[in-house]
Amino acid sequence: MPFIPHTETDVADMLSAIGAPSFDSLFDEIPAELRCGPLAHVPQRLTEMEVARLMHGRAHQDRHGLSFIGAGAYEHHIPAAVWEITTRGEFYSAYTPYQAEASQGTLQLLYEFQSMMTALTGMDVSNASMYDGASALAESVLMAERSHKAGKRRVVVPRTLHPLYRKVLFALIDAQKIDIVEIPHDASGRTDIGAIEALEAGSFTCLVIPQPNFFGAFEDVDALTNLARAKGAMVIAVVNPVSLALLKPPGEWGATGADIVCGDGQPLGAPLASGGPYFGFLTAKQELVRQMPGRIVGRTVDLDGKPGFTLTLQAREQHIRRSKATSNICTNQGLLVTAATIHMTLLGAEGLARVATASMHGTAELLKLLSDIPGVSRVFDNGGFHETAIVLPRAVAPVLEALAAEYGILGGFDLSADYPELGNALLLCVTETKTHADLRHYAEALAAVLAR
Amino acid sequence: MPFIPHTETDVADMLSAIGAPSFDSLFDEIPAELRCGPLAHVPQRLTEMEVARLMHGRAHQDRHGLSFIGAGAYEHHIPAAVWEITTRGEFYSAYTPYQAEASQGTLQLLYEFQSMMTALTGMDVSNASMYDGASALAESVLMAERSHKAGKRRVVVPRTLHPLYRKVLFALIDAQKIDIVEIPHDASGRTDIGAIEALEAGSFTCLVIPQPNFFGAFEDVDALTNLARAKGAMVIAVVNPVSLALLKPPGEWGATGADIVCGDGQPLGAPLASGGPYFGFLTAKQELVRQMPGRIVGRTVDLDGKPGFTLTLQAREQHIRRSKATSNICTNQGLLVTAATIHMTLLGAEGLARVATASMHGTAELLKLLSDIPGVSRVFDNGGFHETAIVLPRAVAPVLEALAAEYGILGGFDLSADYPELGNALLLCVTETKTHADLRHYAEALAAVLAR
Amino acid sequence: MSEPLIFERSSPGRSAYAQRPAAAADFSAIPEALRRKTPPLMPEVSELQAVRHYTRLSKRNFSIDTHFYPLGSCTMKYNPRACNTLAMLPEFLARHPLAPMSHSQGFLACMYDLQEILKDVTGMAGVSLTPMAGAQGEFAGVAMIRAYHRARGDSARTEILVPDAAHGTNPATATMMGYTTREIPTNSEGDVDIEALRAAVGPHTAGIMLTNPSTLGVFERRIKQIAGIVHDAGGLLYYDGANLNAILGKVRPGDMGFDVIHMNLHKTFSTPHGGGGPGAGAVGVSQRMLPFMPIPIVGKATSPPPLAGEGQGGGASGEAASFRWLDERDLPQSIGRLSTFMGNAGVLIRAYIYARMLGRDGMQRVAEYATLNANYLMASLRDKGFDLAFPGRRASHEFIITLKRQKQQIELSATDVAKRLLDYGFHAPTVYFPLLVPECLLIEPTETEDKQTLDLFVDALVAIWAEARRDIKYVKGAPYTMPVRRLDDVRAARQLDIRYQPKP
Amino acid sequence: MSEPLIFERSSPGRSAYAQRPAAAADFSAIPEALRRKTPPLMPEVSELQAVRHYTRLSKRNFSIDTHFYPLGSCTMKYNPRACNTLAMLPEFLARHPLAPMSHSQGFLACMYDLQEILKDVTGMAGVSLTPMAGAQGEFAGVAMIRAYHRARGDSARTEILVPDAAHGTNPATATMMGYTTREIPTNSEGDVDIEALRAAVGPHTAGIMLTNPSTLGVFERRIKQIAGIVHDAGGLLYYDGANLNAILGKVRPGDMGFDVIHMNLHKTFSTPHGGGGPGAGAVGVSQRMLPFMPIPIVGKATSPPPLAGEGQGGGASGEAASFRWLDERDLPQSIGRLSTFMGNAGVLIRAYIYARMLGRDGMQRVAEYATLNANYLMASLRDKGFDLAFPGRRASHEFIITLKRQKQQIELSATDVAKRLLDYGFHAPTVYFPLLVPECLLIEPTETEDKQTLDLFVDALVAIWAEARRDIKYVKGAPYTMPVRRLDDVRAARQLDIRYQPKP
Ligand SMILES: Cc1ncc(COP(=O)(O)O)c(C=O)c1O
Ligand SMILES: Cc1ncc(COP(=O)(O)O)c(C=O)c1O
Repeated sequence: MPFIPHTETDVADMLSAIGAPSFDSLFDEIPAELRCGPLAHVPQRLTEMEVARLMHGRAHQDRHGLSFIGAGAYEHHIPAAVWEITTRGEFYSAYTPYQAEASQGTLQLLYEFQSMMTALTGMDVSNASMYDGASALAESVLMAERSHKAGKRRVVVPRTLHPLYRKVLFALIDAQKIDIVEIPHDASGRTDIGAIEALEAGSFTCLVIPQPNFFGAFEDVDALTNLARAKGAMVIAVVNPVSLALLKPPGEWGATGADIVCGDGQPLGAPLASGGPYFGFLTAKQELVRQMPGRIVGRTVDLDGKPGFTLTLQAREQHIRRSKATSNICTNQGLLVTAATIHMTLLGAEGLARVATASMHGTAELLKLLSDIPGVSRVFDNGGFHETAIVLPRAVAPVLEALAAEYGILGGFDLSADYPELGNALLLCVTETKTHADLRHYAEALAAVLAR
Repeated sequence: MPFIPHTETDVADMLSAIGAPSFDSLFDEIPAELRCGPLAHVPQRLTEMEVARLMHGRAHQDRHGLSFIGAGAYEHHIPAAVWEITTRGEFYSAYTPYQAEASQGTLQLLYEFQSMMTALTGMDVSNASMYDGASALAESVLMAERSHKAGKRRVVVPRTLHPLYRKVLFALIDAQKIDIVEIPHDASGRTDIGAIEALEAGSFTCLVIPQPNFFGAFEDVDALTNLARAKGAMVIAVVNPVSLALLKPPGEWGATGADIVCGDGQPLGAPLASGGPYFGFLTAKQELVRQMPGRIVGRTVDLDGKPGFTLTLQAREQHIRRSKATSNICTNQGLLVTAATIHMTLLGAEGLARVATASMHGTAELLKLLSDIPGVSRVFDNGGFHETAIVLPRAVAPVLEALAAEYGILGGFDLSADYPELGNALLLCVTETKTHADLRHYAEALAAVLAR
Repeated sequence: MSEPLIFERSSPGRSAYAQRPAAAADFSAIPEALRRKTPPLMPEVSELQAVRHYTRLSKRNFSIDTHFYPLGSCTMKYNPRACNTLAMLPEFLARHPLAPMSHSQGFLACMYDLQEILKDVTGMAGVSLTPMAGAQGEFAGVAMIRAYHRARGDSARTEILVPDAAHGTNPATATMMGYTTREIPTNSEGDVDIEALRAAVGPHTAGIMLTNPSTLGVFERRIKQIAGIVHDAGGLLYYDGANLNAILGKVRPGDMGFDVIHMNLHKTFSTPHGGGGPGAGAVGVSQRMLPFMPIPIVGKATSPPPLAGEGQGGGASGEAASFRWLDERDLPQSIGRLSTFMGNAGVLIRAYIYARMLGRDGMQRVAEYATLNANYLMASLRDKGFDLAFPGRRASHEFIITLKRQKQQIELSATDVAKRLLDYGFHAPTVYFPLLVPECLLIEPTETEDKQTLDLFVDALVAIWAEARRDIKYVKGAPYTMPVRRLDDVRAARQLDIRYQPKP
Repeated sequence: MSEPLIFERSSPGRSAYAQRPAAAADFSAIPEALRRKTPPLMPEVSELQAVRHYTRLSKRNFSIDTHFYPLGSCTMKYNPRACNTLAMLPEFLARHPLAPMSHSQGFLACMYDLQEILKDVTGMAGVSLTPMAGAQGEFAGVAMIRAYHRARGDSARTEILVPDAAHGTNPATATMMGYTTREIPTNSEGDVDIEALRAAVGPHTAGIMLTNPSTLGVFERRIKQIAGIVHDAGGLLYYDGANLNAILGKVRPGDMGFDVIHMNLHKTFSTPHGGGGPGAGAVGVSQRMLPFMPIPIVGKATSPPPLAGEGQGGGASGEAASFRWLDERDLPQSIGRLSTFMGNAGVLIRAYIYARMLGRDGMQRVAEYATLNANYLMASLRDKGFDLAFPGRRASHEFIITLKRQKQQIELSATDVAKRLLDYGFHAPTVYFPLLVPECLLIEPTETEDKQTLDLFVDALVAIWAEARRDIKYVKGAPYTMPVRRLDDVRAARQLDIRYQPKP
């Protein structure tokens, strides 16, 4: 009886206290015809030892590769302390801090998190997390629509935004009667500003600006922000939090700054781990605080006047406001925020700036090495953050297969399905985890594969 | 400056408070000619990310094998909870509980450990750990010599005791003018009782009895204990703690029970980990408590009469008794005891008995499978615990090499150097971690290797 | 002792040096106009300071690993440590979500197995693991309901029914899917008011969202009748699986007639709540809803996997892969993608490990012992004079006591009891939910707590009631032994202080 | 709240079922006469009960990760978490100590590197990593001294000299090696009394055991002179490396003239103290002592490794191994083997990782900042009116204050201050050691603590002194905020209760 503490005596005593003759009688309110038989497709139990062996085997099957894939999930060094502390029972197995007095650890940490995220993004307020970057974007769009009462419900989204973010956005706002206008990219891999200028003022509620964008390129965020303002639209920034250590924060974009900032917190301490759990972050200007989805922690005082922390502005949330809530989100990604807060504390602003720098330099170096290979060229001519696109002399997929099978290299993300206009394009990513030798190894392998 | 929290301002302020012009001046009492230059052979520092990559690579170099090696270190399932809790900072980074009031966690745990070890061994008192099994044996012998004032200082040690334990014993008591008499094994792989009977009464201080012995065989502990008593000698039991779930505890051996019990605690929650850290345990009869080496925890009360725990009988120890202490041991293996206490709690007596049973059955099964291979036979005809010896038709070493290189099997411990009289003998071990398929895999591999 | 903010431990120029790359930051690579001018206000501390601060903060929390946590509707049961240890194996942590299939077979095998297990447990025809929490599972479910009606060209259905006892996420989700919500009252026995339901359904009914057993802690006995009424009206039935723990292996939502369900794997499948999340809200569907499932889903690679493309990568090695991702090419009618990659993979691995350790019989035992504990605790409290909200009913895995009487007589509120319980070393039950029961405590002990703990909990409640009769002011001053006394929530909302700002 | 013994949470027949093999225990395989008749009294609890109990117990501890721990002579500095995480990689944990060389090259490479680093750091010609703690390192060292004299046929040397300030392990070790101990007094400046030393040495002198800087917190300035005196008498110099943290990269024992040394890697190399252990007491030796080193040692495999034999296995694959174990075949004069396998391997891996993260310059910084912190704290306390034991001296990484005056004036003892400090959130310094300084506090802040923490510690000591002047009884009643008040040690020793026995 794994995880059941009852002895036979306990069971007998308890049934008799209840006045129930048997376990079965406890289910006597369930109509007999509904009761199910044994679960034929659930295997018999394994002991922890057996399941450990199974999982070690499965883990081993996921072969390791030297990875240059980015595309929304980034391999960074995570200090050992981050997860050793995050998985302490008191963080790991705690519930949502509704009973504030018994949850000051989590609450203070969340307050510190909110402080760091507002600082990083240059905004006034932060919530305590969304599910992930893509869903945070969808919630940001809904938030913008809520706070922008007048006019047509329309959001302008550049094609330089991650294609999977666009798909998630479509799925999550689908029922809300919001138009989505996609803006093409220009030859430099940036949003085609002209296409936005062509839109009528007042004809859209908000503009989404990814920085860096999906190609790793830097958007002209000041111009875009000012343009959106001029058209009467709000600005939603989608940012990589590590890049913000070097980049102007969205709060300072253009004349006014962005209104809402969101993104995926994965680069702040979440392992790649097949895509999750990560967390979405969402910060905004002060005046939007009551439109924010998700939990918010505030500092207050106790009966003795001593400072303490508690969930606040709960009247926005589903458990109070129900069908009029700012979102249906309830369980969020708390544990990942715990990790991120410790991660940011250990790295600090300078540490994050160094990570960003090393990643950028590595990407530039790899780009140079690869574009020296005959037939390989860069797709765009400008520099960017820690991703960049190259074009190969032949179809990408078989090249990636050969790199993986023969060299143990996961060469990047094949752009050809999402951006057929770019040809045999491949998106690659270098973070601070890669050495010069790794980059040379990739270049040599690619040269060899292409040479035959 | 890894792990240094000082800012430049701090340093300036602190030096000025001290009244020292520079770091260098802090070392002005060290004669200048003694000061060393840069440490030329210490490499430049690595960041945690770099060292992590290095260590992952090194770990990977230690290739994994399906192991049937025992010989003093046993592969058992360790519940995940054991090390997740043991490595919590409060256990991991705490000091020896000299300040009892700030160390009740460690102290209560040690009291629980002592309780479990006395129960398992059937003795009255336990200390809070020795370094490992072999050194615990040496300390047991010294303890017996101390408490057995009269007569010749001589210890009788069977050759069925682990050869490495014998070596450690020699090294550790070498300066004590204690004779060591080795007793051969008989054809059944047990201590030759006749050889002990032949010793004169009063001619030795103590007899060491390993149970199970190095070959996995069961010694006739009752007869040996009674014989030692009859000869006026004390009895030191060297036991495998897991086996005690099934075996008569040393406290019940013969008419009187053993006097001192020791062994290696590794099978209780310590990973193989290249041989350490493990821990030695040591329990004894009540009257020997003041002769025990090592720390002991006692229950007492505080100023309010509330129960609490503290180190006790410290007057035996080196920090009080100095050159007259019962041992020089200071730092022990506390963290491993933490793990063992949690491990024993999770397994319980029934769990340990099941582990012991599964290991014994597996060993018997493997022995049967292997001795069906032409040319392979068992060395001894009796059953035993979870180790047993087989004899191969040719030299052991090259067979082991072939098994490891071609089948990833670590086939056991080559007995030929320590026990040349047994021929091409190989000691193998099966624990509960091995499946029937594993055993068949070994049998098939060995058959194939021997067939060519 | 209070713990300062990490910012208050910060000193300019300090760092956890081992953690940052050796080369200094270089802003010059960033175009001047895009460069950050002032560093963000983040702590500058040593590694020890960080470790000590967050370790100390953790000690200011209650948690399953340290306290009994009888939070109704939340299923705070033991989170096996093996699930964490094994989910954190280096290879699992290292796998990129877009890694090729050749490098993903171990992970995919786990996900495939989990889908199969959940199908069997719920009696549904298909399962998608991608939703990232219960509420997103609800979103997916209602989106599928909408997609189903749309696919049939039925655009008249604009309303979702929910019982008044429903969790807030139910109506909130309906709104996100563009539906209006209509509440169905509960009768005095805790069941759905069937007449009210009959009156409410019609051609405008898209579906109903039900929890069974409900958040009132009772099993809806006429579920088949309800299903008939809704189905006859052309609506669909949505099952909120938050309470699945109560019926695991006993009765299956699919057999009750539900069309779509979500499961809170962080409840029933015991993945940790993590101080607020992450969760996982896998959805299950009946046969007719299969085409609408959210992607990606793990399928068997009967055909060779598609070549590396968008979405979850493609096979990169020549070797035959057994599993592959199904995406929009396989399910063109899918409601789409709910997360960038495939949801909370690490949570799903934990749930999978837990499911394998429970096994077939263990699933049933979960329901049995959870129900035993709830009914025992309910009987014990009733015997001590506490009022049950539904005294005539069996408890499911949870039950409600109401302090309406105590509130009237001696001003003792549910909050007072909740706060004072903390001093007794127990986390409070869920209070003031469901909304329809005044001064309620929704109590869910779960199957992993032992009888002794339940008995001590009863003793504590009895003691608090006695204290309150003696000195209600004392109880209203609770807690006394936590890091802080009772906090001023009103001030928190009025004088909003939600980030650190250094004193000027 | 107190935490019951785990035995008090036990119920017959309960178990953490996931942890035990499915097949029942079978006693029948054991010969009747050898069978256990009654099961040992061990707890029977669920997995949650065990996890909760030990998690709660852990919270009743001070530790580096939660508190400042200025324990003189113990070097309680930050234990980097990476050392733990990386030492616990599955492959390292799985390696059997007798695995063949083909399966051991990663581990051996680490050990080889560590030997080389420690040689350089100490200025010694050879290092053996096998001793399992400082005291075993001392044992190995004195055994080598004995072996050296023996090898020269010099059997007259029966005495080991130790300063009166020496740690208890020094004389205890000398005894274990069959030597008698003679104490050398300390002069008023904290240095060895050279005249007394001169008087003590002779042909009976096997050697002297010294700590430098000494446990009095000062550097022995005339160490070369001392070395000369002892060497001239034919004795050897043993260095107790417990205080190596103070001089890392600044001055090397080898250069001071020592013949044998031990290092406490759990101090200077920051492996965790684990509530009492494990440690690692690597030994270093000068050229002439090389043949006597304890085995095993890692060597380069210039020749192919010996075939699988006794001891640490042998090469099992055809592939060229770079490293191999050196054993008695390589060092026939070795003092032998001190542990079953090779000592506390996992501790050594942690020390290695730490050493690599420090690097060449980091080593020096350790000494510099440890010394800075100690001298700053010493100056601060002196300025607040505390009495230094050696006011004229530089502190090394630690220093002593004496409460002799406070004891005489207001009965304030070192114990009182130690206990009251706990209420202020600080672990006590080492008290009553070294024995020669009355009412002493030996204070070692280590390099990993920040200035703010040191300042708060000074404030606490000042506050306690003030409290004591106001109300000495109050201070003598401390601590007040720990899980227990001051414990009755006398009763503990008199009414010995050292294991749980159920009430009959
Ligand atoms: C009945 C019920 N439904 C839905 C939810 C929402 O699930 P989640 O918090 O995982 O989004 C909960 C969570 O508490 C619940 O109790
Ligand atoms: C000066 C000194 N020497 C020796 C030792 C003994 O070392 P260990 O405890 O590692 O055996 C210590 C330990 O505290 C010490 O401080």
